Amino acid sequence: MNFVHSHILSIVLFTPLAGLILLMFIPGENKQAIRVWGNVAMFVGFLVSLPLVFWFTSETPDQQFKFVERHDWIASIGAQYHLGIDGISFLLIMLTTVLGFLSVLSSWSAIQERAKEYYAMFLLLQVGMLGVFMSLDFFLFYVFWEVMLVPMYFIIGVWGGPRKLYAAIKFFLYTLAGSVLMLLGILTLYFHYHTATGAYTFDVIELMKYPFPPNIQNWVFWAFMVGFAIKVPMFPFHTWLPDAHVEAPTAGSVILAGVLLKMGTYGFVRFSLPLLPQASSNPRIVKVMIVLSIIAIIYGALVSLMQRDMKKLIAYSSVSHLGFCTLGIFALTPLALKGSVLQQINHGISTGALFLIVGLIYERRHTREIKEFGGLSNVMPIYATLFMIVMLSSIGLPLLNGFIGEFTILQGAFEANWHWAAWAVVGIVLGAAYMLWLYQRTMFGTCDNPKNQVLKDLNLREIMTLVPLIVWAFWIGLYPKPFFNVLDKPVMAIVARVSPTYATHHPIPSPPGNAALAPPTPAEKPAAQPEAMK
Amino acid sequence: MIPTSWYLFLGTALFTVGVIGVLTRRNVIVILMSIELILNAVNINLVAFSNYLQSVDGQVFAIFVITDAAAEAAVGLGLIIALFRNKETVNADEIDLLKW
Amino acid sequence: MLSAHFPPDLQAIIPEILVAMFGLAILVLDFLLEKNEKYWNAVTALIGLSFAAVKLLTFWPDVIVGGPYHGFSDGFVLDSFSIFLKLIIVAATALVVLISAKYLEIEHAHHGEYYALLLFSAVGMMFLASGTDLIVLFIALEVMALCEYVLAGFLRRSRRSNEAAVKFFLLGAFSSGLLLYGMSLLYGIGGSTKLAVIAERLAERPLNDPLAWVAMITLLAGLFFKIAAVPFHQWTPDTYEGAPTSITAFISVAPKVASFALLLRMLFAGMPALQKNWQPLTIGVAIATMTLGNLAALTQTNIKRFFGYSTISHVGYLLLGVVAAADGNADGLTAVVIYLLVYAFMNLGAFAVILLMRRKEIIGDEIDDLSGLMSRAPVAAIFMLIFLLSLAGIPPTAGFIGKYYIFLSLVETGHYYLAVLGVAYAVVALYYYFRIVVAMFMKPAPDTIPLASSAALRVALGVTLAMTLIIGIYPDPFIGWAKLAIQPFFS
Amino acid sequence: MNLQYIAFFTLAAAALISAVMVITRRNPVHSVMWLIVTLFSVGGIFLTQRAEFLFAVQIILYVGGIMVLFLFVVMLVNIDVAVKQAEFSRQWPLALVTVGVLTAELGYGFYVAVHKGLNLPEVTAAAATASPGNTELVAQSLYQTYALPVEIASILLLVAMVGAVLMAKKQL
Amino acid sequence: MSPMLNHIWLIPLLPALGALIQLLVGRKLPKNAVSAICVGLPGLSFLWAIGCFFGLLGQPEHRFLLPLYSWLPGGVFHLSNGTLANFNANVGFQLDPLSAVMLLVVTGVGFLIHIYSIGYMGHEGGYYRFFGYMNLFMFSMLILVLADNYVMMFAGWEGVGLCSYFLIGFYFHKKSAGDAGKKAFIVNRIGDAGFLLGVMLMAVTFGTLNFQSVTEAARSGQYAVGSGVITAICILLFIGATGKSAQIPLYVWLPDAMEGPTPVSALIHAATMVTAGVYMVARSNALFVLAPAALAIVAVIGAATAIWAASIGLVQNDIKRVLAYSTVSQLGYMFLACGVGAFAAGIFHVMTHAFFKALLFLGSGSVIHALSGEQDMRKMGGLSRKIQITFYTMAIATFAISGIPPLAGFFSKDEILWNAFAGPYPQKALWVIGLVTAGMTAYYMFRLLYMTFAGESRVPHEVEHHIHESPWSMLGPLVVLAALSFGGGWIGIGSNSPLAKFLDPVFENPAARHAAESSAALEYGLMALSVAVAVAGIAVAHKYFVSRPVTPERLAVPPGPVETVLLNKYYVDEVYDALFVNRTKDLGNGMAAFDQIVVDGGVNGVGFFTRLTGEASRFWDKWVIDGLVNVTAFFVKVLSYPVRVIQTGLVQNYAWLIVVGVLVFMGYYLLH
Repeated sequence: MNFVHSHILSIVLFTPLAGLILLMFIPGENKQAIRVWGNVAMFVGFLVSLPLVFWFTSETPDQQFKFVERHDWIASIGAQYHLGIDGISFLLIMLTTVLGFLSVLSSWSAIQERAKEYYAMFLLLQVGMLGVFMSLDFFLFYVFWEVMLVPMYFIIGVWGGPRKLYAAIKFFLYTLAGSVLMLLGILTLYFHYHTATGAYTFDVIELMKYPFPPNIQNWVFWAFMVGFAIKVPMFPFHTWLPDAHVEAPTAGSVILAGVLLKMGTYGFVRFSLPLLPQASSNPRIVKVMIVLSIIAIIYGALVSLMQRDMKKLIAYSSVSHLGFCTLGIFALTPLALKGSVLQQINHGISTGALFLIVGLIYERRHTREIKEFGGLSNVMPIYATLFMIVMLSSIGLPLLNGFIGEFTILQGAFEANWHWAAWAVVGIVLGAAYMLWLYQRTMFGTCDNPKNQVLKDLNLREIMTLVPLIVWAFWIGLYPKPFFNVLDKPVMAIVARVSPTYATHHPIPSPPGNAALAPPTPAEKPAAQPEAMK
Repeated sequence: MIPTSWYLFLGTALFTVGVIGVLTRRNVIVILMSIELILNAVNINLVAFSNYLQSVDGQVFAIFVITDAAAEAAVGLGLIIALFRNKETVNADEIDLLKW
Repeated sequence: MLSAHFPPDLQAIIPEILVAMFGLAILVLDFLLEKNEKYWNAVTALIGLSFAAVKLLTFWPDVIVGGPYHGFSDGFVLDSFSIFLKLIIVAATALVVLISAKYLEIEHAHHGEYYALLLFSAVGMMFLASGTDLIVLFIALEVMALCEYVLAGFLRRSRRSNEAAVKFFLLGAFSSGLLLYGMSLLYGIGGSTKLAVIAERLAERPLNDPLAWVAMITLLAGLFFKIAAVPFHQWTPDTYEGAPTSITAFISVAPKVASFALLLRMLFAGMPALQKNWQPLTIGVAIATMTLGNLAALTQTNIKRFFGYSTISHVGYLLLGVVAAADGNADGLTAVVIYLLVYAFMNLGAFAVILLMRRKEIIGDEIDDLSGLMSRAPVAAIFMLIFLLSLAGIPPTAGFIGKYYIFLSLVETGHYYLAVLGVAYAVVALYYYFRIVVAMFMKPAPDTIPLASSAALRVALGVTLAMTLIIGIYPDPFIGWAKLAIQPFFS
Repeated sequence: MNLQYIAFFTLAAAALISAVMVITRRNPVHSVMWLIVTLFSVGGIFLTQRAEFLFAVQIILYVGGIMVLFLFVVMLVNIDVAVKQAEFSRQWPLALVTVGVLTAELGYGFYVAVHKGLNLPEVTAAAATASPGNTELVAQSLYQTYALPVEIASILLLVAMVGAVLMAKKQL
Repeated sequence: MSPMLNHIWLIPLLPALGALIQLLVGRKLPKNAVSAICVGLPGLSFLWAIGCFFGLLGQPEHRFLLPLYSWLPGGVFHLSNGTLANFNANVGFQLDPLSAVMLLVVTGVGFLIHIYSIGYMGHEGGYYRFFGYMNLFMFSMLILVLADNYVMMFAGWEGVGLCSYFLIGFYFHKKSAGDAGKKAFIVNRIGDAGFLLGVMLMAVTFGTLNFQSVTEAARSGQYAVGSGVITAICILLFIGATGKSAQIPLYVWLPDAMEGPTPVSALIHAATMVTAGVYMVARSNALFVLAPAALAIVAVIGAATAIWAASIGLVQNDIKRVLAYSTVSQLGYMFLACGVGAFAAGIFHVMTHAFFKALLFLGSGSVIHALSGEQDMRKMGGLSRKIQITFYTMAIATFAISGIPPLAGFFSKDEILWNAFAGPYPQKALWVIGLVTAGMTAYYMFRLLYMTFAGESRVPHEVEHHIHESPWSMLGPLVVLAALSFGGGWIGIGSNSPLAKFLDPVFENPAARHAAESSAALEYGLMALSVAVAVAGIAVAHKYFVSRPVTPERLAVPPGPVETVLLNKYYVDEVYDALFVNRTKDLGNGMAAFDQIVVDGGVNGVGFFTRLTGEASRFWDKWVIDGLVNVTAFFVKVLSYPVRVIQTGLVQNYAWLIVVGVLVFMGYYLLH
């Protein structure tokens, strides 16, 4: 147990890899076994990540990063095998393990040919994504960052739609272009740290301790910005996203939207802000980032209003939603930042679920043209109901997850500058417009298309792929407090670097009506019974 | 005593002639000869310097250059014969299977 | 062994002697072998190379501890640098021997001379790696070059092979003419053929001394030709396409390593004083080389030619390392050495896969011939994928470590624009390497004829893959050795 | 001592003119002949610089060996065809211009060099005083200082031999 | 304190439970079970509400707070004045007189309408769905009413909007229904955007969003009357209100909302949801009194909406549309009341209006039910004898809305008019408008009554023979509501009525006091005047819809109470025609047309514009951004051709290039 406890991150990280290796030994023609194994491996991957939930709050509450593991890796260049998570990465990791399993589960019947490679790719992808969120060493981070490109390329390129090759290579080239520039940024930091201190290290925590000169910070910021912005994707860099989403198989889209996009925002939060505080709080830069975010919000919404292809619509809606996340990041206020991280989780849940939903119908009809559908709620009531809930969570209806994130972001943005919030609110209105319109065009009306009249409603497996997400959506929507508790420390730590006015904050006694509520204590976190596990 | 620079000029001139030959003649054998001219230019330089420096290194170098010239000639001519067997030609601009 | 009553100078060249001896042995042995026993030549060659390798390894500690050994009246030096590169050369040659046997049988050209020449050129390269005297370097270079010419034309009946050889030969001879011309002037300037002396004399001369310039330029022209840098590269694609595939593999790796050894010796041991003069030229050439190599590779259909251009682009990256090193940055040189190491393995691995495609009826040197490889030979396809990823510099493969050091050195020396250019071309590179991936994984197989696999080839594949991954995932020791290897230049 | 000058100029002129003839003769055989003239005059230049041994090598090895080889090959590949065909490649004007410029540049370079004085290294006193017959000196340095190149050269020649046989032999 | 209060959260939760059951397993349940659950649970929560009401009376200063848990513990943030505060929003309940009144109205009327629906929706498809949504609506509405902070209120606020979306689009096979639903939701969202911004501004101003603490902060006197930020907050909040409560300019969705089933119109678009805006403004009264400018805007918008909608209502022929416009106009009244600071009066009117307007809708529903779906009044008439109970109940409601004493409508409306007259604004324009509107209201309501029930039947024969009175499940609620519309207003008579007293702790506003001080005589005079106007309206209606078929001689006797008419009897009708009716008709037509063309056109125009920009940006994406990338890729590819062209395959070209290389190097040196 003790070993497990101290190496939990490595275990979570490499379980999918182990699954992959074992998968190699299953003969390719035995599809059933492969399928089962693929799901089992992913599910185990999820199970081993569960202890994190129980141990997280109890684990070394005083330090910023928990479950830290560090060993020398490439001593000669100062690269280490250095894992560790804080609240932000913790949530993203849970999201990854859950979505990873669900997406694989969703492709049970969808993927018939080359199943072995398919599941192998997903397991590999899982390793890459988890690694990105866990590593505290730039070199390690970069390695995982790139590792995860390859399987995604294949998932799109092999099992994708008609223009899969174009989409796949476009995805790869865009991301690679960004990441190599990011590498230059990393090297610059690395080198300047060395000249300043004489030591070579990629250790993020170490690098944070050294105040880099402002001009360096600005240059590196732009290098990082390109890398992360392409991943997010922010406004001018977003065009790979629709293609990738439209062509990718369902599970691919789910992972792509649910997790991969978060890497960009995560990069901003984890690296740009803490490492380059002056640059990221430099008004000119902030202005640029905010403007890009707002453009993304409104622009993405407008474009998705016009789409004829369900997946493309959702893809563009991601652009809009991620716009909120970046807005939240660069508002540089604790509220906005918490909201942003929470919104990343929400987007993972809602949009992931939306892609699952589209995938379900695509599997039945092999088209995603909106005009092909209509009145489905007559033939597929369960489907319609689930779709409705997911859609509502995506348009940010209160008591569902979307609202919590958006509202917190907006409040934080408002706090920084009310114009930003005012502009962003437009996105909320439009968001309602395009989602409702989509729902109405597909679910309402008379079901006159004979092809649709024979559609079967969801079976248990399909329902099971959606239910966890919906439950999660309600959890965040109704009782987000645990998430805020988890996020509070790391976010304050980051904000303290970029806008010091919050650094010395004495939480003033909350106003009357709230008196009943003591400031959050870890004990209140529902699932947190350390001794329950031991 | 003749200044070394004169030899350098002579060498350069010979070198140039050789280069022109390489660039302009179609016949591969003649190109090979032009290369020999270049090698001779090199030898002139070497000997001139060795004479100036009163050291035999240059001459030794020149000997090796000649050795190399011999070796190259042997291999080169062998290749040319094989070429002629294959294509019935020794023209440099007719061997263009491999391009782009 | 016999080292007891053996003059130290000769001891220092025992590896070369061994390789040469086994080369001669093969020439003799060849007469005794029947047509179907020719593989014994290969075995002999391997034995010889492994002996040499062992001997080199025994040298390593002595050199690290006792410092370099200068022999043959300073014409020859045995230092960590030369040993490191010699090991790469020997390894590369051995791998080429492994991948050749089956291929030569298919080509009906399984002659002993092939292996003999391989070994002789290896000898030339090894001397090239440790020569410190113009004459030694020149002669060694010629040994290497002549063997390459002959090997390139080894398929005498094939017009393409022959044409490749002729072109290679004519241009090679011409370029060595230039090289010699530069050397002659350098001798005049330096008053000696020893690089050390020349370096001192050059340091005394003014920077813009025309004689030194002409010498340097003609010399560089010759050297750049050998490493296939733009605009002296044009023999590369043609020769690569025409030459026997195994030889293409060989000349795309081993001579590159040796030529870089020569280049580095010349620049850093011979003309450090002229650094101000040759660095800008190198920058220009590096940019041109990367640009041309990457762009031209985009639209190739013949995979050997394709790899010709890809080699050129890699040379561009190596030159970037040289540029950084010119600013006295040790990482720059480390980058070059590491890059040469990983490049040798990943490129040979890729060629090993390509050799699988050469079967009785099928030339198999078009990119389309690789189509559907995943469906017919998954292992080979995945190997190729890893080699290509490594060539494109995607972690955690060896290629990334090489690129990483190149970029690091550029950043450290403040050549940001070069770094940006380099990464930009890394993206382009990925684009064309993935054309092969697309063919292998997403296209149907054109034929069902089994691949030309063999035990030796599989061994070669295994070794190259292992090295590609090991260096990629745990490069620490290799980096350490590389750092030791460049000690002679940065002590 | 203008004898030296006369010798130099005659030999230089002969070398250059014959060289030009080499690359301008339509008939390869003539080229070979002219090349022999060039080699002789270059040999002469060696002689004027007290490089007797090298002169001998030039005559015996070059003229006696390599040129004969050339002659054989020229005879082997049928000349009459070559004679009828166009003599120069299509790029010759371009080539001439390029080389012209290059020569100009080189010439200018050397001119500047000479103008400022070549400032070649000082003659080592040892070499200046001790001057036994040239051949002994060459022999000594060949087999003492340059033993290694000689060794490698042997491999070189072996390779050349093997290669030539490999390429030229009808079947192996 | 009373146990019921401590579990006040049950009130919203019970309907939520019902909704959950329906949406999960409703399809499988038999109809009776469905109705039992979905009517029973709201009934329970109604009872619970009553219990809580009495519990509340026992509370000190009639206030009860029950914060359950911290919902949005956002943590530290900056106030606009630079100090740091702790952002937090609870899931918590607040019961005070204001919310108590709303609570009773919502649960009570809601419960009745649920009962009604059993009969009305009896033979509709998607029975369970309907009730599921209705319960969901109840839940959201109750959250809205019982929330103790703005964020939670916003949750309910959005929730009711959503439910109205679903219920309007209940007949989703009708495209018009779907569109109407969408229109409603999006127009609402526009308002919500304003609300949200207001809430945020409030948060950074006061550091809390809790009603209690906001009110205290506002009343603490640290904010001057008319302070800019407060005004901004109020205006933003009011934008939200205009959306939800269908005020100019955002009222356009409500008439279309009549696509929904009639009970929905009754519950959502008459009684409860649409009054949320009024409730919210009243809830924020402490802020509004600090922002006279905002109050003025509220008053003006309210008055304008009242007369605007009323004038449109004059000429509508669809029975439900008449009611819809009248609802809009009545809402205008309520805002007028708030605008003049008489929040109590506004809430009073909310209550009475809930009674009689619900009754009217249900009645019209019963009529439609009887006529098997006919909504056009021109095809009705003479029904009074055939469906008597419906007729009588509706008549009561009509009198109530027309402000005839002693019915409920009279007191509330009169309260409003009186406050408009005596309110803070010297000029009486608002009052005049209110008065005229009252007249119009009386006119069109009676027009409705007459056209539907009076005269001889214009009903087509195939429908004629199976006209039937509705079942008791529908009539029962009618009767109860009739009673309420009759006597419901008595608790609010005068400015210190029990209701006013009860509400006092919530509103301590100067306006009401000011109104109260002024002379009673004047008040009664005005009262009489308003009654007179109402009667006049009725008279006109009567003249045109009852007496018109009668012979001209009978017209010599002037019907209306107006003496002047009596004097010059002969050309009175012409005068009426000329001066009022036709003109008013024209006006109404004009308004209707304007509404159709300009306002709707505006909305559609916006829609069109967004679509346009959408298309534009799509193309921008496809051609410009993607284009750039592809063009770069293209050039890279193209560049690779020259590179290949120099690879001629001619060895001498290669040699030449080598020479060129050397030449370039030398050139570099020479230029160097």
